[in-house]
Formats: sequence, C-alpha cells, structure tokens
Amino acid sequence: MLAVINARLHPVSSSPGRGGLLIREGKILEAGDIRVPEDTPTIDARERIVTPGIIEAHCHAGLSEEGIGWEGNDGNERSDPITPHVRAIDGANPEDKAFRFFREAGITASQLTPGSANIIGGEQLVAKSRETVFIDEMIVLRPSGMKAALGENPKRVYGPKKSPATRMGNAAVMRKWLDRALAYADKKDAGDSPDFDMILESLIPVVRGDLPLRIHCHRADDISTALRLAEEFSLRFSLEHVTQGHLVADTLAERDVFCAVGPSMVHEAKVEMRGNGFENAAKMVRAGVRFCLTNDHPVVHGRNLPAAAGLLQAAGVPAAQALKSITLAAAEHIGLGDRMGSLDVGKDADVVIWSGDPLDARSFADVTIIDGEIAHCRGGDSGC
Amino acid sequence: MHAYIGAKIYPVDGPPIDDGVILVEDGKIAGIGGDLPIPDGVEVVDLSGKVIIPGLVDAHSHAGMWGDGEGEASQDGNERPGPITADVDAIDSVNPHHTSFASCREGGVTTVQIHPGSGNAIGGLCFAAKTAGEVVDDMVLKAPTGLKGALGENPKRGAGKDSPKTRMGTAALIRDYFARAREYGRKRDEGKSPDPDRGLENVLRVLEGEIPFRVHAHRSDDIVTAVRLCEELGIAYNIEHCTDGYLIAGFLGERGIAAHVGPGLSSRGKVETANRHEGNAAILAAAGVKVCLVTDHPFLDARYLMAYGGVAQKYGLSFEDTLRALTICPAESIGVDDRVGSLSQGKDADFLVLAGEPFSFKSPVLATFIEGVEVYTRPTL
Amino acid sequence: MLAITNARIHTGTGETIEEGTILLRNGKIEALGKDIDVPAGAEIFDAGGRPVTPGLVEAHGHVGLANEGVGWEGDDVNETIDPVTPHISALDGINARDRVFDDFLRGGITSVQIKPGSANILGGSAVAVKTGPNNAADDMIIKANTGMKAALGENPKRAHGADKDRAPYTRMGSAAIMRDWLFRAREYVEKRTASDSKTGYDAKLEALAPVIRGEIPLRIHCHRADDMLTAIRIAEEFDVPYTLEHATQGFKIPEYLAERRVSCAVGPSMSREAKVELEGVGFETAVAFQRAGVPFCLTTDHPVIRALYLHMIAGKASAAGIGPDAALAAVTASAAEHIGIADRVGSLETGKDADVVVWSDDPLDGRSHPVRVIIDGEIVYERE
Amino acid sequence: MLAIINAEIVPVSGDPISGGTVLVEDGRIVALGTDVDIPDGTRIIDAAGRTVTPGIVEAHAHVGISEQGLGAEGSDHNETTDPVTPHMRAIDGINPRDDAFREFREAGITSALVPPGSANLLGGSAVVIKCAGDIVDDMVMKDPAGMKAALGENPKGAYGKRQGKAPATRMGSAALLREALTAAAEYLEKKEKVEGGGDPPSYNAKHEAMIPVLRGEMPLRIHCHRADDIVTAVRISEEFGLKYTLEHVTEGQYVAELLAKHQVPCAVGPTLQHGSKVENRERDFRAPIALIRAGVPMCFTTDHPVVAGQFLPLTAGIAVSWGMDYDVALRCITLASAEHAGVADRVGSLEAGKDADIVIWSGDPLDYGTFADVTIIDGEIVYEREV
Repeated sequence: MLAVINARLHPVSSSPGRGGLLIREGKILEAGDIRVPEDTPTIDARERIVTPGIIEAHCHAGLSEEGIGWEGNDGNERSDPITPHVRAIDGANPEDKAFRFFREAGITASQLTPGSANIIGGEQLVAKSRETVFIDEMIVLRPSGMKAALGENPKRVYGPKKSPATRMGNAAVMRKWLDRALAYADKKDAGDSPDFDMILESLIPVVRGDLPLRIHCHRADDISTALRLAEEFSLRFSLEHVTQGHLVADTLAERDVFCAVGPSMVHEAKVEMRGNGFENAAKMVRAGVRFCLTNDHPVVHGRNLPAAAGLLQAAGVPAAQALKSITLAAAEHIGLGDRMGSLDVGKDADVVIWSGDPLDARSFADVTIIDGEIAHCRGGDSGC
Repeated sequence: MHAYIGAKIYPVDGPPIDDGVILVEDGKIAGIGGDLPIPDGVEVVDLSGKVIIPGLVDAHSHAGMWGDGEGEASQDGNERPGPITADVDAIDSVNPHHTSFASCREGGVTTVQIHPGSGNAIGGLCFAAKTAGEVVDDMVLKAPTGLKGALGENPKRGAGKDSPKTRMGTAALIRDYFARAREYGRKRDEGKSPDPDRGLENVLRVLEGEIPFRVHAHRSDDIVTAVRLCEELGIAYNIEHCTDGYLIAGFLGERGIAAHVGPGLSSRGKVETANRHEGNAAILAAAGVKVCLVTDHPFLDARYLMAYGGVAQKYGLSFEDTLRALTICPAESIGVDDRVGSLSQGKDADFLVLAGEPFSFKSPVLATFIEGVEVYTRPTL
Repeated sequence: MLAITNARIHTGTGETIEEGTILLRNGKIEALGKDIDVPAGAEIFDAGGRPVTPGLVEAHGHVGLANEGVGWEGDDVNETIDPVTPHISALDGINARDRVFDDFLRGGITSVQIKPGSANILGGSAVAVKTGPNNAADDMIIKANTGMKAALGENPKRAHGADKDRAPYTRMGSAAIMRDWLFRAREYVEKRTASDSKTGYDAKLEALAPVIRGEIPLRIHCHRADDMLTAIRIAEEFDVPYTLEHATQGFKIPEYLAERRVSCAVGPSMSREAKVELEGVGFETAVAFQRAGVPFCLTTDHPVIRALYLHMIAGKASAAGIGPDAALAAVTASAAEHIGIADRVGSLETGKDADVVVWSDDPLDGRSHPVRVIIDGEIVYERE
Repeated sequence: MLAIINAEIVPVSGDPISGGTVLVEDGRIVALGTDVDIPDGTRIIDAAGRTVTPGIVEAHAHVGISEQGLGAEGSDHNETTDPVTPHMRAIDGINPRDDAFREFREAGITSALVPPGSANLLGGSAVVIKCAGDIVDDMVMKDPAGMKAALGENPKGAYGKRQGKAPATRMGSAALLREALTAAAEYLEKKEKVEGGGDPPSYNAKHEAMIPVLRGEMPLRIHCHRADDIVTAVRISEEFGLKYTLEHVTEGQYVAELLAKHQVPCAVGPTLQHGSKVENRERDFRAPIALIRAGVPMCFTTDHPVVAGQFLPLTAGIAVSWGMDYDVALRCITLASAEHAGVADRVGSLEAGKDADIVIWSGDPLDYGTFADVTIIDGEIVYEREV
C-alpha cells in the first residue's frame, strides 16, 4: 500500500481537483477523496501537481543506447529491408541509461521499437521504465506492433544498388511481402503445410489484422501511401511521426487514424521533414486527428517529452489536451488505454509528482511511481 | 454555377466559338456555345478579348517524383536495382506538394500521365492524375494507365547486377519476363496458386489487354524493336519520345501508332538523341501517327509546354494539330478522353484562359481551371 | 525612432527595470530607464508590461552552413578533405536565405557566431553575424573574424582516422597535428616578418597567423574533461588566446578553469549522450561553472538542439540552480563576451545596437515566445 | 557587296528604321538607313515585310566543346582532374564541326562566348568566336575573353562528393579560389621585381594564366546560382580588386541592389532549364526582371547545351510575357550580350563600321514561330532557309 495525499490531481480522464491516491498491489485503489488506512506509507504532495506517468509512444530506448558507439546501437537490422522476425525484446538493454533518465523525468512507460531503415523492421514492445536487468520484468505488452517504414530512410539505406531505391520501391517491397504472407497464411488455414518461413510466419498477425503495423512516415505523400497500403490489405495500423500530417489532416481525422506525431522539437533534419514543428502538430489537433506526441527518443531525448507537450500548448493547444497527448492518448496509441495513461481506479499506479507545472520545461519530476513503487525521488528519500 | 463569357473558345472537338459562353457547375461543363442563355443567379465572369482552350494533357510526365531543385532525397523516379521493376507503381512515388505541380498549373497542364523513369527495361505502372490536390489518390483520373517499358541507352546503363549490357539483352529480358507472366497466368487459370508476384500480374494486365505497354525509344532501331516486340506479344502499345520517328514515319503511320513526342526544347545530350529534329511532330502527324506533345517533366519544365507547341507549329504542325497534340490526342492515348482533352458538355471543367491566340509569348496562360476551380492565376512580377 | 514603453526590462546584465521605456534611434539604443520622455513623432510600441530582453546571442552554431531540409547540396559544414583547413572561412559558406534564420528570429536570437564544423583539427575562421534581415551575409556581419575553429576528441578521429584511414587516429594524433601546425605558423609569422624573407605565401599558415599574433582566439571544440585539458595545455604552450566550445564535462574541473578564467560556451545541454564523449551531458556543468566563477554562456549547437529553444535551455539552467539572472546573461551578455562582440550586443545599454526582444511571457518559460524581435532598430519579426 | 532592302530594321543601338537598307562591304556594315545609295553590282536581298536585326550573341555557351549527340567522346568542357586549371583554354577543345553550330546559325546566333565548364573553381580561359567556320582559329573574335570560375554545387560535387578531394564545401571552394589568386599575385609580384634585380620565380603555367586576370586585363567569369554564392563571388572579386562578371545568377533578385551598386555584368540563365540541382530551384523570370529594374547590366544566356542555344530568342520572348520591355529583352540577346562578352565594338548592333552579322527574320524575332530566314556572318550568307 502507498498513499499520496494533499495533491492537485490531474487525472487526465477527468477535470483536475484536489485529493489523493491510494495504491495497492501496483494499481490505483482509490482516487480523489481517499481514506488512508493506518500505517500506510504516505507521500505528502504538499499541493504539488500529480499526473499519470508520462508515456513515450515511439522510442528506441535500450536499442540505441546512450553514450555508446556502434557497440550499443541495435536499432536497425540493416541486413535486409524485410525483417519482421527480429524482435525489440532481443535487442533492448534494460541497463541503458535512458531508462534512468526516463524515471527522473516522469516517463513511466515507452514503446520500444526497431528503427526505420527497413520497410518492415521487426516486432515492438511496451516497457515500464523500471530499474532491472531483466527486460522481461519491464514488459507490459509484447508484441505491441510491427514496425514499418516509408519515405527516405529505407531507400537511403538500400538504394541505389538494392531495392528499395525509390518511394515506389518502398511500396512495392511492402506489397510483395504482404502478398506472400497472405498466401502463406491462407495455405496454413487451408490445412496445407507450406515450408516453414520465419519471415512470413512473423507477418501472419499483421496480415490477419491482429497486430498493428506501425508505419513510419513524414511527408504527406508518404502518409497517403501508408493509408493506401493499409486499406488495400485491411491492416490494423498506426502512423508514426506524421510530420506533414497537417496537409492531410481532414483525411486522418475522418478515418480516425492513430497518429504518433513527432519529434517536433527537432530541426528540419531531412528533406522529408520540411516544415517540422509544433504549429503543424497543433493544426492536426484542431482538425480532430487522433493524436499523441512522441520525441522519437533518442532523436530528441525522451526526457524532454513534457517540454514538448509544453511547446504544443504554446502552439495553441489547451494544456489539458497537451498533457493528454503524452499520457492517455499515448496509452491508447500503443493499445494500453485500459491500463495506463490516467489516474483512474483500477489502472496501473504509474504516478508523477511535479515540482511545478509539468508542461513548464523548468519543472522537475520530484517523485516517479511505477506500478505502485517509488522509482525516482529527487533529492533522495528525504524528498518523498 | 459560373458562366465564363466573352472569350474566343477553342473547344477542340468542334469549331472555334467567337464570343462564347462556358457554363460550369460542380466542376463539370454544364453548357458551351456561342449563344447560350445564362440562367439566373449565375456568377458571370467576363473574359472579353481572352482566349479559352482546354487544359493541356501531358501524356508523359514525372511530376511529383523528381527534379525541380529537390535534391537527392526526392529522387523517386527510377527504382534503380532493376532491370525489371514491373511491380512498382508510380502513384507511390508522387508528392502532390512537389513544386512540379505548381509548374504544371502555371504552364496550363491540368492532366498528366505520370510514368516511372526509363532506367529499367520494365519500369512499373503509369497513372493519370489532375495537377492540383493534397492527396495523390484524390487527384487520380485513372490508374493504372499503362506499364512503362524502355529500350536504348538507359536500361543498359542500369546499376543492377542483372542489368542488360546491350540492346539485344534488353529485348531478351522483356521477352523472357512476358513469357514468365504468361506462364504465371496459365497456372493461375488452372487453379494452381503460384506464389503471388505483382510484377508478373502487372505484365498479365498488358497481355490481357487491360493496359498498354508504353515503350521509351529514341533511336529508330529502338522504335522498330519496340514495334517488333509488341506485335510479337500481341499487346497494345505506344512509343514514348519517338525522337527518330520522322525517319521511319511511314512505318509508324501505317500502324496508326501513338507517339508521345518530347521532351521539347531540349538539346541532344545523348547519342540516341543525336538525330533530334524539331520537325519530328509535323512529319509524324502527316504520316498518320497520333502525335502527342509531351514534356517528360522535369526535362522540359511544364511551364513551357505551350512554347513547345509553338515550336512544333513553327516546324510544320498545323495549328489544329498542335492544339490537338496537347489536348485530345494525349487524352485518348491515356484513355481519359471521356473526361478531359476537349471542352464539351459533361466533361470536366478543365480550361485555360490565355491573353490571346495560343502559341505566342504574347498570350501567356492567365488562369488555369481544374474542375471549375481556378488553381493558377498569373502574378505580376 | 521607435519607443518601447511599459516594459519589464531585463538588461541582460542582471538589472530589471519595471514599467520602463527604451528609445531606439538610428539602429542604436538611445536611452532606457523608468522615466524617459518619448520624443514627439516617435513610433510607440506599448509592451503592456511584458518582458523585454536584449536580443539573444547564440555563441556557437553552423547556421546557414547546414541548410535545413536539403541534402549534400546544401551541406557546407565540414571540409573533411583534410584535417587541417584553417584557410577556409565560415563566411564563404553561409546561405543567408536559409530558412534556419527564421528559426533564430522566432527564438529571439539576433546575433550568432557561425563556425565551420568540428571534423577538422583546425577547421577555419568563424564570423559573428546578425540573424536578419538580409539576403547577403556580408551585410549581416558584426565582426568578420571572431576566431579559429579547432576540435579535439571524437570527431576528428572519426572523420579522418575511422572514415578515411588517415591521421588523426587517436587523441594523441589530434594533439600532435594541432601542435605541428601552430609551430609551423609561429615560424611562418617570424620569417614573413623578417625583411629579407624568402618564405612564400601559404594559405593555411597565413590564416593561422592572427592566432599566433594573439589577435583572434582558438575556439576549441571539446567535450570530455581530458580533451578540455589538452586544449588548455596546447593553447598555453603556444601562448595563444582560446575559448572552449561545448565543455560538456566541465563539471569535473570547474576550479581548474576558474583559475584561468577560460571562457566556455556550454551545450547543447538538452542533448542526449549521442557519443561516448557526451557522457554526463546536462546542466550540471553550467551549475558548477556558476559556483566556481568560470565565465560561460549557453549554446544550442543548432541543429543539435533547435535554436528556437535557446531561451528554454536558459530556463532549464535557471531551474537547475544558476538562477534567472545568470541564466538570461548566459544567452545574452556572457555569450556576447564569449564571442568578443560585447561592445555592440548582448545587453540593453545606451549606445549599444538596438537589438531587442519583447516576449509574450517570462522568456525562461519554454512556452513563451517573442512577440517582437528588433535588430538594429528594425522590427524583423512579429507574432501575436 | 550586299544590300538588304525594304527591311524593318531594328539596329538595337538606335531607333527602328522602316523600309530601310543595310549595305555591307568587306564583311562590315558600311551604311544603313532609308537613304542609302546602292552601288551597281551589289547583290540585293529584298526583305520586304521582314525584320532585320543584328546577329544574336550568346554570352555563355559550351558550343563545340560539349558536343551534341555524342557521349564522353564529345565532352571536353570540364578538366575534372584538378579543381584549379586556369591554364586550360576553351579554344583547344572546340570542334567547329559540332552540329550545334549549324543550329546556332539556323537560329540567327552569329557569335558566342565559349567558356570551359563549371566543375572547376578556375576552369580556364574563354574565347569569343563567330558561329561559322572550319578552323576555330579563323573564327576567333577575342581570346582570351575571360577566366572561367565556379562556385556552388558543381565544384563540391565534382571533387568533394565524387572524388573525395577538396573542395567539399562552399567554404572550401572559396578558400581554394583565394589561395590560387594569392599565390598567382605573389608570383606576379616576383616577376615584376625581376627588373629591379630580383630572382625570377620558376615558371608556373597556372599562375601565368592568371596574370591577365590579376592585371584587370580580362574578367573572372564566375558561375553562381544561389544568392549566397553570388555574394561570395562579389566578396572575393572585390577583395582582389578584379574585373569580373557573374554567370547564371539564378537568385539575382535577392541581391539586385548589391549587384547594381558594383555594376556587375550578369549573364542570366539558363532560365528554361529544369530544376536539375538544388541551387537552381528558383530559376524563373524574377531574377532578370529584378536585375533590369535595379539597373544591373545583364544579358540572357541558354548555357547551351543545358538549354539548346537555338531557344535564346524564345527565352527573351517569354521574359517579355513576364513584363520585360520588348526593346530591353532584344538588347539582352544582342548588344548586352556583346558587352558582356567584351566584343560590343564589333557586334551586337547594326551600325556602320561594325561586323556585318545580320539576321533577316520571318516575323517577330522573339516569337515562338519565327524563323531566321537569312543569317549573315561577316557579310557572308551562312544560312538561308528554304521556303
């Protein structure tokens, strides 16, 4: 049991109010007006703001490690543009310092994803930022999606000597393998036993619509191509980055496409990122696009995700919605809206006590609680 | 509803109309004529002294896929590894926000057939689109409209390890791939499900007559090889560029082939274009070839397609044929003449307002309309 | 003449004037203070009590050399042909029309020192320019040659040793090359000064001569503490003026630096540990420097962190412990001193350039933004 | 002797003359006007209803040196072994049998400045030639006619990107250019000191080639597209006190005032080119119109074969459609081009005493459908259209 009292609660799913949280076995037992049983360890929030843990919906923590060269870089299996059979779980290092920085910044969960060098890059997972040496102890959901990519990255990595070398090639390579996976799945369903093929086997949940394909796309035309492909194959899918989504915002809103937008803090690093910035993200929000914010850690450090939400606010999005874009909306994006992202009874006790307004870059996460346990306390135990 | 009155109209599928009227409703031409009653409540636009022609149709363009100062990151025209990339589709490479579409609108080009590049012996699917929009899928007029093929220098310059080294090799590759497609189709028809292969399926669409093979060929021997191959395979086709066509005009004319002649205003940068001649279009047209003037954008900037028409006319193409070569002929060649290429009731309201008679520097495009919407207005510098 | 009235003026040197007025005439600050008479005919901008600061100064950047959203055609940062290229000049690579300058104006930055990249041991001369408004770099110059870029640590050995299989391969190698050229330059200067000299013109040595003569500093890129010490060792050996750029691990040796009054441009502190040598990157160094009395300023190292967020970085440094006055100085007056242009910019004082920013709110809050940016008395950016 | 009579004469340097006569003798124009006596035995061309102008001058064309319809065999404009090759001479690479010369004559282009390409920072000396002849030396009007230089993408693409050699950046290009200029200046200084008893420097072909540039005897002709490259070109030229011209000037509209201040001659184009590079992204007619308005001396160029030279008049026509005065546009392909090339004393306008380079047009010379009916170079009919 753990209690947080005297808090200014921002539950995200409902309006802010004063109150506390009662936590048992890693879950929120009571929220708001709570009754604290005797001898319950209690943190006095002293009127500080308390929010759900921040969620980074798209990142490469553990795969592209902090402060290490190629030895710690396991994000892109560049041997072939189609690698659905590789899994983030086999590359993510729980000891990557990024997770510590996450805890210190109030980021309690993240979706770990292979990079975007490949058309189909591999299986993703969602991890809590817990301190452990066993990745399995961090995992909330696996697989949480299958990484895919369009646009510049695959064609830069493989072209011009090898396909894909163009955007047409990107789509063609994707179609080719989805076609094959469908044929393979059909054969299996028909009782034929095709020769075992690990690549096709890994794609079955994708072509059957069980596992979302999470498609990296920046430019508006790449977004259109992603939608075209997803529709053709009736995929479950989400879009990742969506830098120029404002140009096709109505379509995205109409089709209720899940979009993880970002990293909006970064400069126009590539041609396909022209116009990158929070103004575009804000336009998407205003158009009603289903939206969460990502820093694409390490492209922008995940610990700056609350600051990014602040910049979204500065671009004209109401603060509550900006906060939602890094909590509940992010949880929904990764398929865990029922477990995380808000301070509701029954949800995981991922909680942050802030030194100030969480959207002000000058604020600190004073206390970070993951699954009911104190994972970070600024200024040592005395701070709790 | 809008009524555009007062201009001289070249409908292309009928005689010119002095002081004509075009009625536009819901993006379509609701009426056109010299003495047309204007219904009440219509917004009237007076274009006295101006000239209206249909929006230009460019049968060979790479708009949205490369060039125009975009640099290497936006080179999406040739799926290099080749030599056969029949499985790719040009639509997946087209960026509607690319400046090339603005160039098209400025030049009066309202419909383009976008091809993959000519780096590969079989390059991929072509499609037809309007030149204004945010999402390429919404701009599509027809897809696919053909399968791109290439002969001559480009495919043998290919970077792929299997790329052909000679013209003989290119022809052999195409023959072989079409044979495999036939085999694939036979298996499929027999109910044996072959491993899915989009490339072979796209070629089957050509073999089954759904779409034509559109073959890039400059030199006369390449053109003849294209004819030989396609006749042998029994498929519909046309010739792209057709630079040496005038040297074998009779051979092409007796077959009634469509030739997409261009890019205009270019120099002779390659050996296979050494015989380039400005009179090519006129000679081909006289021989009965269906001539379309094309930009091959970006190689001729679409802004200057009208100037190219002027040069073709200068070298003997009649005024009417020049106008047709930029409108209805390419519309027919692409298979979209039910909607564009001329101005008649029921067709899309794609038209240009010119300052005067076409094909002079004195009559630039003042405004471009696509489906009734003014998508370009000439600025003052 | 332009008068900004009703402003909360932060002069950049630690002073704050409430309800103050600033008079700008002929591109200079004519007067500022609480009781300033606004002459008849002056254009008046009522700041409505909002904060007004000097135009921010970015001490270190590659602006205009690395064009936004363009490939190799617009990449003019590193002349990696040779590890020693002192004869090149940043001025010759600046694309004054690059959109990046918009980013600077949007971030309230009015002056920037532009340097060649850090791939080379001796990289070329730097230049200080205004960030707008112009089409020609030459019209933007504040000071033509502000120093000689140099670099130690990972970058030169990666760009040459690892990528090109030539010296330097190691940190020892880098130091040796730097020494060798400084030695040759010293000899060159002596010989060319001698009246009977037969020594022929040498572009590289000629470019190093002002360093040897003490006219411009070496500006040495270094992250790790040992690289910083190497930089100091060499500079003292040749008795040339110098500054340190980045100084990421300065928190390990603040007293050593304080003793020598070494000016350091610290940053990009919001970055991740993208390289081994960035271990410990954060705000600890700024705090340590503040305590020990090391002269320092803060930099974004755009595009590593977008220049747009320089004021957010100052805010974070403030929260980390240096306090608001020092934080603002670190992106204004101290930065101008670091570059050597403090006689003209970096603070609001009579006679200085009329480079002024009116902010929507506290500039140290990352969410605030400039509503007016004024350079040389001209409004170059407006936003409401 | 040759007389063109009944013509609508547009001399460019003066007012048009209706129904006039141009009289030619020994390759020169001896008289023009409405009142010209035609000696007996003169060959007469009746140009009734047709326009007569000076021969068109192409101020920047790689004709003969980057040949048409040939591969590498006919490509002789870029000596890409070294970014500094001032000792190359365009005249040594020109093939008078390049078919493009025929096209030029058919399009009324009678003279051209031929520079080396733009892969090198210092590419070699340019030459001005007439567009008819079998032996290039007999075609020469001026040699050398400027030293070709280049900034921007081309040198760093040719060396940094493709060969791993300097320059790799714009900064590197500027540094190498400065180094070459400074080294040559020091060489020249030593040479000049010889008379005072100094040791002569050992012979250096590159430095020798740069001497006329340093002495201001011929201009540096600097390839630059983007505004910052234009500014760098001006910066370096002013630094060394050089005579210089700018070539291409695609983004000239952004720095028109600077160019006007220094009165830098600009050859603008190829405006009809496609966007082959990032640096020519903004090619259109804004630059020429802005330069003319600002009072910058300018002319048009096709940069043949980048755009085929025959479309130079058409380029001027399109400029008129964008608002350039007709007379100015025509001047920009005749007299202004001749001034840019440094041969205005001989060609570019119809004046008594000038070379008899004359074109009789079927209609308005700037319109798309107009032919050069007759092209005359040095008084000889070098092309006559069959009608």
